[in-house]
Amino acid sequence: MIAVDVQGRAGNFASSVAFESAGDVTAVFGPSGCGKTTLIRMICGLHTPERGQIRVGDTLLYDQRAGLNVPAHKRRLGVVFQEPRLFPHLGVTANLRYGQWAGGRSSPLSFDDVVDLLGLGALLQRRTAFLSGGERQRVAIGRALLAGPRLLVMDEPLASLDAARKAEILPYLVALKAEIGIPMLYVSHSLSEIEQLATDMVVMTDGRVVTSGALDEVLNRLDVPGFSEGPEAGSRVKGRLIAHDEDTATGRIAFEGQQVVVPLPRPRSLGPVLLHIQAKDVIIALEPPRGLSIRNQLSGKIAALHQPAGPYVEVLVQVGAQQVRARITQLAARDLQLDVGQSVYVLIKSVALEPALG
Amino acid sequence: MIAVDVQGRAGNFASSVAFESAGDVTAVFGPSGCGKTTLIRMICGLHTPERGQIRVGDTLLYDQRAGLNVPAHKRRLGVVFQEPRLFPHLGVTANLRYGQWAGGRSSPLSFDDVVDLLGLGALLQRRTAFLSGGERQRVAIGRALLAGPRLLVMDEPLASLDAARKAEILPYLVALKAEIGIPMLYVSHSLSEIEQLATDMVVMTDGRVVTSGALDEVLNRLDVPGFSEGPEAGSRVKGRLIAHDEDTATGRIAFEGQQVVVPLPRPRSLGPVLLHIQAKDVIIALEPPRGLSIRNQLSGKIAALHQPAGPYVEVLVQVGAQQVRARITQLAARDLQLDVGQSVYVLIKSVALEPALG
Amino acid sequence: MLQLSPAEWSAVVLSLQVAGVAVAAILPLAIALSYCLSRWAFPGKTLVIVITHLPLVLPPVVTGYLLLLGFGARGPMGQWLADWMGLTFAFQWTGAALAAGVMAFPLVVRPIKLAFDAADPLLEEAARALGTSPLKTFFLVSLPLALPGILAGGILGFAKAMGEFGATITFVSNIPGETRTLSLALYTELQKVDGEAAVLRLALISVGISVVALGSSEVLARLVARRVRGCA
Amino acid sequence: MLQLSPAEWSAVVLSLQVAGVAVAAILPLAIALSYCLSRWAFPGKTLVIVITHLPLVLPPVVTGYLLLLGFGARGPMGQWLADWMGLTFAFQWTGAALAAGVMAFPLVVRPIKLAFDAADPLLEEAARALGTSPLKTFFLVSLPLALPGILAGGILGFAKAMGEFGATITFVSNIPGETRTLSLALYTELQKVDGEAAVLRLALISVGISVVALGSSEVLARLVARRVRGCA
Amino acid sequence: GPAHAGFVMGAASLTDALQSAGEAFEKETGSTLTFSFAGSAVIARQVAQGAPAGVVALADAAWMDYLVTQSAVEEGTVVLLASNELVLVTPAGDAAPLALTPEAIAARLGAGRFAIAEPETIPAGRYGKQALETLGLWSKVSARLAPMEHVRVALASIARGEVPLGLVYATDAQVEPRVAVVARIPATAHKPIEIPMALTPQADETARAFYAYLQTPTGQAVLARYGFKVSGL
Ligand SMILES: Nc1ncnc2c1ncn2[C@@H]1O[C@H](COP(=O)(O)OP(=O)(O)OP(=O)(O)O)[C@@H](O)[C@H]1O
Ligand SMILES: Nc1ncnc2c1ncn2[C@@H]1O[C@H](COP(=O)(O)OP(=O)(O)OP(=O)(O)O)[C@@H](O)[C@H]1O
Ligand SMILES: [Mg+2]
Ligand SMILES: [Mg+2]
Repeated sequence: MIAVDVQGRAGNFASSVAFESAGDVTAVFGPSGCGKTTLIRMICGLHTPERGQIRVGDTLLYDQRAGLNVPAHKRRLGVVFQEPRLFPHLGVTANLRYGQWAGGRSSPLSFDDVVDLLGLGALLQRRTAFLSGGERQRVAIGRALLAGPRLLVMDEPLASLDAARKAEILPYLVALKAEIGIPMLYVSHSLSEIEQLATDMVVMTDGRVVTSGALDEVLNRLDVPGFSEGPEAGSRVKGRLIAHDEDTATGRIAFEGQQVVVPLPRPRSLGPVLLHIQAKDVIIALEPPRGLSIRNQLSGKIAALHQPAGPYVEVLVQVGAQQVRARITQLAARDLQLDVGQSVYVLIKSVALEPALG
Repeated sequence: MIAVDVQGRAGNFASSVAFESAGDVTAVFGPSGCGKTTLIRMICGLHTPERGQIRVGDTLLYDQRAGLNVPAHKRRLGVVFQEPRLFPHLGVTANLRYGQWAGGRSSPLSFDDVVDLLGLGALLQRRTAFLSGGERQRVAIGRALLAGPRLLVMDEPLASLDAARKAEILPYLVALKAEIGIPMLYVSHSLSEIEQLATDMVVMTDGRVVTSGALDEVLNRLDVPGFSEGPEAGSRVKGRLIAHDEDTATGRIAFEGQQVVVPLPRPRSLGPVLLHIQAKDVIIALEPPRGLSIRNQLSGKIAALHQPAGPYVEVLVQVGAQQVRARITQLAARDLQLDVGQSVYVLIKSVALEPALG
Repeated sequence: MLQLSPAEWSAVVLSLQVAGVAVAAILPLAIALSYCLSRWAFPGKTLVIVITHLPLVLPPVVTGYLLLLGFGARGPMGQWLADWMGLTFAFQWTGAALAAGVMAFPLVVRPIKLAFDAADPLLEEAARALGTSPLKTFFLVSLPLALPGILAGGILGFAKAMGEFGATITFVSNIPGETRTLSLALYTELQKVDGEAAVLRLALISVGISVVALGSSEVLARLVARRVRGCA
Repeated sequence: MLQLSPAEWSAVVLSLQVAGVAVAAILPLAIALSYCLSRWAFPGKTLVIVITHLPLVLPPVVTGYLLLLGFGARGPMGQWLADWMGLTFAFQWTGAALAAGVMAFPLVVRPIKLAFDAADPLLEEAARALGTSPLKTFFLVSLPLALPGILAGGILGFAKAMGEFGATITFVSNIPGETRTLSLALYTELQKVDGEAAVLRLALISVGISVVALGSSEVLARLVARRVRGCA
Repeated sequence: GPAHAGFVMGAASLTDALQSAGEAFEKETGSTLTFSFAGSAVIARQVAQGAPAGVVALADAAWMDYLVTQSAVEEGTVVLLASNELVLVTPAGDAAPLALTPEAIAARLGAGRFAIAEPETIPAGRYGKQALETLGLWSKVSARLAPMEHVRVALASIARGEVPLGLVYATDAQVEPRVAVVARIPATAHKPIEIPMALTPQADETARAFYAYLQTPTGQAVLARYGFKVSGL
């Protein structure tokens, strides 16, 4: 549980942020300069707010009224800063283990696991100075993981990684939340990262929270200015993996009484899964199509239509108890004569579902 | 024209890079630690290779045989480093104009234009220390632009920007190459950035060039290990914008004698355009579908099929003189019984085409 | 000609001892003070800086005289220290070390303060966020990062302590084997009819010691720089 | 009691002049040398460092004596400078400035070198890539980044120059109005049986000057630090 | 401070003479002495502050008076150890005797300076100033003074021709072969240049013995050898 309600300023920049989240991974999303890092610094105890309260789990970390301000080193958080901030006088190994030998922390994760996961094996004997940008950030992530934090705070940790590394690290972060139960506060301006990782989401602009709540709800809000129209907008739905075909490397997911097929390159235990569906990958059909490479079609009813300025119409389709968001052009909406309450088919390419498998 | 053929080492890391590119924008793509930055440093004259030649345009910048090594400051390049490297003792304005007042360069771009484009207006009077990560990088880009370079060298310049800023800056970089004719060398590990911007592409791994050439060709190679299977793989095709409907904010593009509709939020002059089509956004149909929200269908013939390990089949469809790449699941390929030479329809959501408009 | 008489030998040994003890004694103090000066603003900061620098501004003889008045056998500090800690300075090598330490102090503080100024506070922040208390952070992060400056200050202080003359002779006089350091021995020989050869010899020894000290400090500095900045 | 006699006034003015000129003269030299020492490795580097530090290691009297031998009217350097540049040092305030400069030099070099060490070479790279030649890069980037160190070195040097005594009195003697700086005046009074009041007065003036100098340098340093590091 | 047996504190100008006498004394008695040399003012202040000296010998009677008023020395033990003379010296190559007239002085000085110990504070300078005033020469040199702190430096300046003329103790002139004595200042022109010696209350046996030894003809002979004027020889 994270509960933040603070006002503060950094130089001329005033921020007033309030949100509450009981989720495993709370994402903070917002444009450059909106105050994400400033918020992180307040939560970590590196910047003192002017007013308010910060609570993580059962522990009150800051309460201006009560005069409480737990010092940074006692907050037991693991922080990955926007810049790697590795200690230049220590080697890679000493940096990784810093929280243990210096901070007196102990970690439920083993050193070797973290090293393997982040592909740090070849770097262990190196000095930090000649690491490449991505290598540094991986070491910084490992360092925070090994500090055994009660909350892992990450300020755009993957921004400097390439797609392959990102794709490699992200699932582990996902697994982390499920298996080890370290809650995370995850700052990012990549919606796709957030959709794969987060359970809850806080959207910020200009030092304020525009909207916050459970990720699914926030994603399906069609009218949050500066957020709902983003190119990465989409929805996330819950399903169950019920079959896995190793031959074709695909899985079959039960979703609201219907089924979708998704690529599944690596075996995975059957059970609940999350699917992330980008609005621009969703096709609306009035009748079931034939002779298409699209594998997945779900029947539903249009729950909402929203047309902001511009070429698009945002369509929210109710599929059982959940909602799937589609973004189509005005032209298409007009041709199909879509209306709220209408029955439609939602088509999704299997391929588009792959990275979203949580 | 950039022609590089160098061998060099940085610490224990050996690199041997050779490529040639006459394109306006040459992208360098490769995983973290593959030696992209090392290459950039050699081109900029900040790291001396052991052997080889570097040529930009008509100018030989380095030739080990001839004993030629033009010093960094005389190479007249504009560099955006991976870290912003702003001068902390100068304000934002002085940083932006640095190439002019300090480097004695003059720029065909006006200061105000660059400021507007990069959204720097509110920052001009600021010191650099309190800029946010994204703000810094934007200033660094502006600084390189205003240095009036013969080649703009950018080392992952957008990695730390949010999607909105990226989407805002990228088209300008695209315009830049068309209108001002400054060639660019663009390092990135984002394929989508590269596809929107580049004309040529160099793919690196482990200090070597794996493949290089015209962007379209490189993109359509189905079997470059570690590259062709990436989640962002796709193709880029050339078309002509022939109509613009302001009402629906869409444009009509003629493509190999057929037409596609794309979103067009901002007016744009009619004429040649580039379309970037991600393989995962392409649907293969055996017959023209009906009652779908998909606006665009192109008829073509299957030119190639490639099935790497994993759930996917990569399909290259010949549409007129150009090729469009599709990624579908094995299951779909089997159901549709696809084969080389077969006639198929290629369906692409208009929405998926938007950011690709070059 | 570099054959040293026993008296000269003892001057060399004494100088090394005095300078070594002086630097060892002031270094922790200088580090603590520099850190405070670098990181915090507090009332009276300028006053502290002025007092630190006084030995530099005043003629050494005056500093020596003030030491004699304060730390001599009759001086208030001297009596207090003798009574409570058994420490006596007057006319002893400990006094020579005190004088050398006081004179070297400002030279040691400046570079160390500068090094703390240059050490990135963001790294200290990172250390605190990873669980190290401010004190531990100081020892594990700030101090190692400031090592080049500490080395520079130390060597500057050592050199100054080796060459210190005015304050030493005024405070603890010029007693062979006790307070007659290399500098004072040089001065003494300068008074003699046939002292020229000895002057030259002692000067060469001074130079030799400084060559060794500075040379090894350079080597050390390069090692430390490689550690701290991660490059040559 | 702070009523100064005209002679004391002239000592104060002379001291400021000597220390100011000395620092102004050695600062460019020290900056150039520090930069070379910080950025390049060259044979004989340690030798250069040793020579720079000699005035610190040797008793000031010896340094003054060597100056006299080299820069006196009959000294080789002295004659050369007199013939070619019309510069004479012997028994003149210029000589006092030379002595103060030589003695202050090592104190000025160290902090500046440290500042250059700490200035990020990546920024110099960026400057070169943007078209500034190495020389221009030095003036536009390296130098401003090293400003805190230059200031620290300058103030340390100024303080030392104010306090310089042994080398000055040896090299240019103790001529009222010409070479009798505050330090020498203080020393002179200390030699008198009844000089205590004057010693106190002059010492207070020294302290006063250093308060002003160090105080304003602190203010300046804070400004510079804000410029260079962009914070605090 | 620690007690040094036979601890002697002396003016720097006595370095040679006292050390030679000390060696002779040590050979004769088998006891050891410890010497500390510095400027008279420094020595006097240190003794006043409790320096563990047994014997104090200064080049300045005023500072000995100061010690007496401070009760830092045993009053009855202040004796005249020796006295000194003043001479005018020039570089050795220019050794023609000099008449003590303003014209001659001015001629020899030319545009150069006149080396003399600091005339306000250092005894040699004080006595020199007094003598030159008596002789009517002060006005000729006062504007051209090069007051010196260290005799060695003054001598070196003269020897190398940095200054053409200087006034030093007769004892100092012996030190430097490259200078020549061109005139002796009559002893009547200034107050006697006294080198007083005294015992401190804490003087031990050895110190007292050395104090006595220095006043014997043997001791006085050593001082004479270094150019001091001694009585009784
Ligand atoms: N100490 C400070 N003094 C002045 N302004 C500050 C300070 N700290 C932050 N700011 C300003 O506050 C705003 C928010 O900064 P912050 O670093 O929190 O943004 P961010 O959301 O993390 O941006 P990014 O995604 O680019 O990292 C920025 O405009 C920044 O310039
Ligand atoms: N001076 C050096 N000494 C030792 N190793 C070095 C040096 N410079 C670079 N390397 C190593 O060379 C490899 C390539 O580094 P480079 O910075 O060129 O990678 P990159 O492709 O730019 O990676 P990224 O995408 O993470 O920025 C890395 O493994 C790096 O650690
Ligand atoms: Mg930030
Ligand atoms: Mg790189």
